[in-house]
Amino acid sequence: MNILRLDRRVIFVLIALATALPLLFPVNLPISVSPRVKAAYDTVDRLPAGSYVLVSLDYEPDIMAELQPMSIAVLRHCFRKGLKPVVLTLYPAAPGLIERALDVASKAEGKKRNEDFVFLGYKSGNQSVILGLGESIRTMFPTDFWGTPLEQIPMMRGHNSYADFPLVINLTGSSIADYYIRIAATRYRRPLVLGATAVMTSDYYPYLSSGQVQGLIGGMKGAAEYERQMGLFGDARRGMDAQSLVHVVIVLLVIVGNVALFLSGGMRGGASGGTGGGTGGGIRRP
Amino acid sequence: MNLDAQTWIAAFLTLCVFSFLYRDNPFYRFAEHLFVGASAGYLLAVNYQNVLRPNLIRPLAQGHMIALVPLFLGVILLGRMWSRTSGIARWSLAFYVGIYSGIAIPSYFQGQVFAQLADAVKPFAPGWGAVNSALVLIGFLTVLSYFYFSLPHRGVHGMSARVGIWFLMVAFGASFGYTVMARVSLLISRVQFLLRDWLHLIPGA
Amino acid sequence: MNPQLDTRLFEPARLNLLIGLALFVLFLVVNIARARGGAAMFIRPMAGLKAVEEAIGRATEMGRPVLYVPGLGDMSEGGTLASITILSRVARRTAEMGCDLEVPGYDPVATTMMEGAARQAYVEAGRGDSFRAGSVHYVSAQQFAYVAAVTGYMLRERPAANIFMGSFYAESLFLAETGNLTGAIQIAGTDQVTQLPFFVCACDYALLGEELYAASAYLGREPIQLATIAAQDWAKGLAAGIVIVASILTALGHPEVGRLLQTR
Amino acid sequence: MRNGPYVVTFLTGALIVSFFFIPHHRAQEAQSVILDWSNVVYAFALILGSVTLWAGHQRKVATRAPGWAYSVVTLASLAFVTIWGVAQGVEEGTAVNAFYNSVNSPLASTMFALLAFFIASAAFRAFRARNTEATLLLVTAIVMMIGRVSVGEFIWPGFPKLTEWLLDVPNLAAKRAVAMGVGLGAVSTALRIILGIDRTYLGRS
Repeated sequence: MNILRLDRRVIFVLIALATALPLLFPVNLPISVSPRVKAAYDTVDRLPAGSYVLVSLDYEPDIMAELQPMSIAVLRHCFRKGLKPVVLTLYPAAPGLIERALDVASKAEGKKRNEDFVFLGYKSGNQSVILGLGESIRTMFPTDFWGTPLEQIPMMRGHNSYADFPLVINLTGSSIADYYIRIAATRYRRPLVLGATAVMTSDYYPYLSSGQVQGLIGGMKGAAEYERQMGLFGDARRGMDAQSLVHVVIVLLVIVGNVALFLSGGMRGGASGGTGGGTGGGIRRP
Repeated sequence: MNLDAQTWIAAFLTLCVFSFLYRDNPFYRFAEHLFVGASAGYLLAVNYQNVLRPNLIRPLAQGHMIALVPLFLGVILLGRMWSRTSGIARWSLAFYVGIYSGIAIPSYFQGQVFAQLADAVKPFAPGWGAVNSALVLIGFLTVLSYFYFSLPHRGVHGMSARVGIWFLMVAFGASFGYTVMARVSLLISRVQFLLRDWLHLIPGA
Repeated sequence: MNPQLDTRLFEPARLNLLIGLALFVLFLVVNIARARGGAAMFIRPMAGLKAVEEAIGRATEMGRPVLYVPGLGDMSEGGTLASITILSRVARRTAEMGCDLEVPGYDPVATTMMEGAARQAYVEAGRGDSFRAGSVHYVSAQQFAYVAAVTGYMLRERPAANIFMGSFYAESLFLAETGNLTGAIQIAGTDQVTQLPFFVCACDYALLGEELYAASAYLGREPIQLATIAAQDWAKGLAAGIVIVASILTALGHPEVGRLLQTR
Repeated sequence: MRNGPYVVTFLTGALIVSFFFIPHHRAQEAQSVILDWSNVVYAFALILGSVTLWAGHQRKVATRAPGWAYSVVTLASLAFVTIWGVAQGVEEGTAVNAFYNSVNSPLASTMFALLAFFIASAAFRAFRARNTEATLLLVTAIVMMIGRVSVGEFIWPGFPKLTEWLLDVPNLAAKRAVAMGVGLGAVSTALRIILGIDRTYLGRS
């Protein structure tokens, strides 16, 4: 028996099972909603029906796992409240994903393109586009994603810049969020709801306390909380069972490893691995 | 392309990559080589469409002779292909490194040095929060002392650096544990793709 | 976009930054003068750096290559600039030992520079003709395509030592775990704080944050380079002083000091 | 002439640093022109790099080196994507875009998803309580992992609060100090280059 040198493929199999089984057989573990997600939900929920919302969805397929369920949940919430989202993206590989999210959300809530929502598509230029939206949406996006001139879309009449939108929502996995905070929230003083990948989220806590951001949805967990708040059972909540199980499996593996180490007498420093950091400056593997 | 065919191709490539977990094999090797070629080509095409066309070809076609400057800098860089002309490329590299060092200096100074300083001198939180503020301050100073290179880690400085290491270790542990969820999210999404979009074993969103 | 064109020649909101920068340059100049004057520059040893030498030695003994991964930063990232200098030292060592060096590049401009730096290091070691054309080469500027190629190399060529120096992102753990599987000695250094936990866990040695920069100056052991580390230390001392004084003043009811550090 | 490139680096570097402090519109316009030029240089470097990539794989095919068949895959995908992307563009609806969506995207997302496995194997191997530092790393990582998922709340309702504390106090303190040190190190490295103290980047140390 040598658990300490367990073939890593055993670990891989455990992780694969812990991910796939809960997706096939969901148990729907309860989750609690954090105040940050609650604040995001309430900000959307408080808007009167018919309000326009500018929604910038800026992520590419490699991180869609965290943000696509979030987009669907937030869009469904907008539709359910009778809000009118105007959706755009600043990433070239994103339109396909957004088209799918809009399709799922609008069908689920029975809404129609160009009457209940508009999809402007992709525009290159990151920061300069975000700045440009403060002046004129039509200059930045002369047509919508499918090539219809904005002039011919009745829903867009009289809506051309931040001033016409009582809420801006940005869901992203990159520093696009910083630009929206700096430009839409700070310069144009628009209420802003932010969604981010889990890794990014804690970097944006300070903007919540400073009031520049009204609500913050972090990663798959945040999306699951949003779904829970809406009473939905979407991809994020489905994923959370798998999350719980994988986390537990890793923790158990670590505990087993340490028990084995203790039993083999390695705790007193007899095993390989050296003294750890702090002596010479660099760090040996702890 | 047919959406079904796209799903099958994507599923095949997904499995090719997953096979890496077992060990290196021809499927992974195929996916790897395909990926390298496709991404290098994609970057070339994107740079042609978004950089060379608007910033070089169009201005030259319209007679803006100033665009000869970047053309010259670019062409001499290609001198690196042959050893006899390789030296001339140094001029455009010198230009390039000057620009980006010039960008780095104020942006690191503002974004990392001053921004952190400004955050570090914010007033202590009231009540029990002050304990946390004090801990942050102690952590900041001890970790900074770990990075003080001109003194050996002995005596008071050594103790402070050691406490700094403890703070670093706690931060690393927290950061590691925190990242697990993000990575598992990505795996869940790939498994969902296989089980739902490809095999239709679980219901749609 | 702005109807009123800005005609100011100085941004007053950045005066504090300008003063700070001037002060830092002053620290640099003073320390370089000290070094030129022959003052001894003590820089504490870094275990990770000694390990680089050992790793190259082991690779030579085993007759296997050294893999140097310069990170996925572009030229505006300090980590990439530091990595070029470190590569030049590593290449000098592999040239002297007669060990094969493999450097897959991510940023094409940085790769071009690294090729020149490595070639020069071989020439300076008197081994210009043993520099293998194509040992420093561009792979892909797409993160995971790059990772696929580098991990493929690790599995097939089995380098004896993997040296990761520069700015790394999510790929850090991918590279380090694959390298661990192949049994290579692994030494990493990055300025990306979010990736440090993974390098610390999966590599034999890790240079943390600023140590990467110190390493780029330290490896040359030239007094003038070391003087720049001393200047950084002075700046850190000053920063610590400012934080302590400002915290005391704020506690006494004078929070103004903090505002002097706000920038735009 | 030998020192010419270093003068270029110094001048462009100093110019870009000064633009940071000069809000005058002409300075800002000049900066964006120079940045456009640097993008052109980048594009040419990409061409240079891709040519060497091509040549390397071509050599493998020509000499029938081991694994040469895989190099054919790289060459074919590189040629296909480059030619179509340059001729037709890379926007939604083009062949290259469809290719990107069915090849590059699933490959990139699956590669990224493999990190979920590696984070588990790294945790198992590295998180061993051998000494104080390693124990701190291990304990915080475990607390963090349990506290992030719903199971944690069942075990002890205080877990989510504890994880937030770990992120907001020790993690913040350490990150802040590391960021400041990195900022200073980066500034000093860039200054060494602009001032000509470090000359390795142009191939002369």
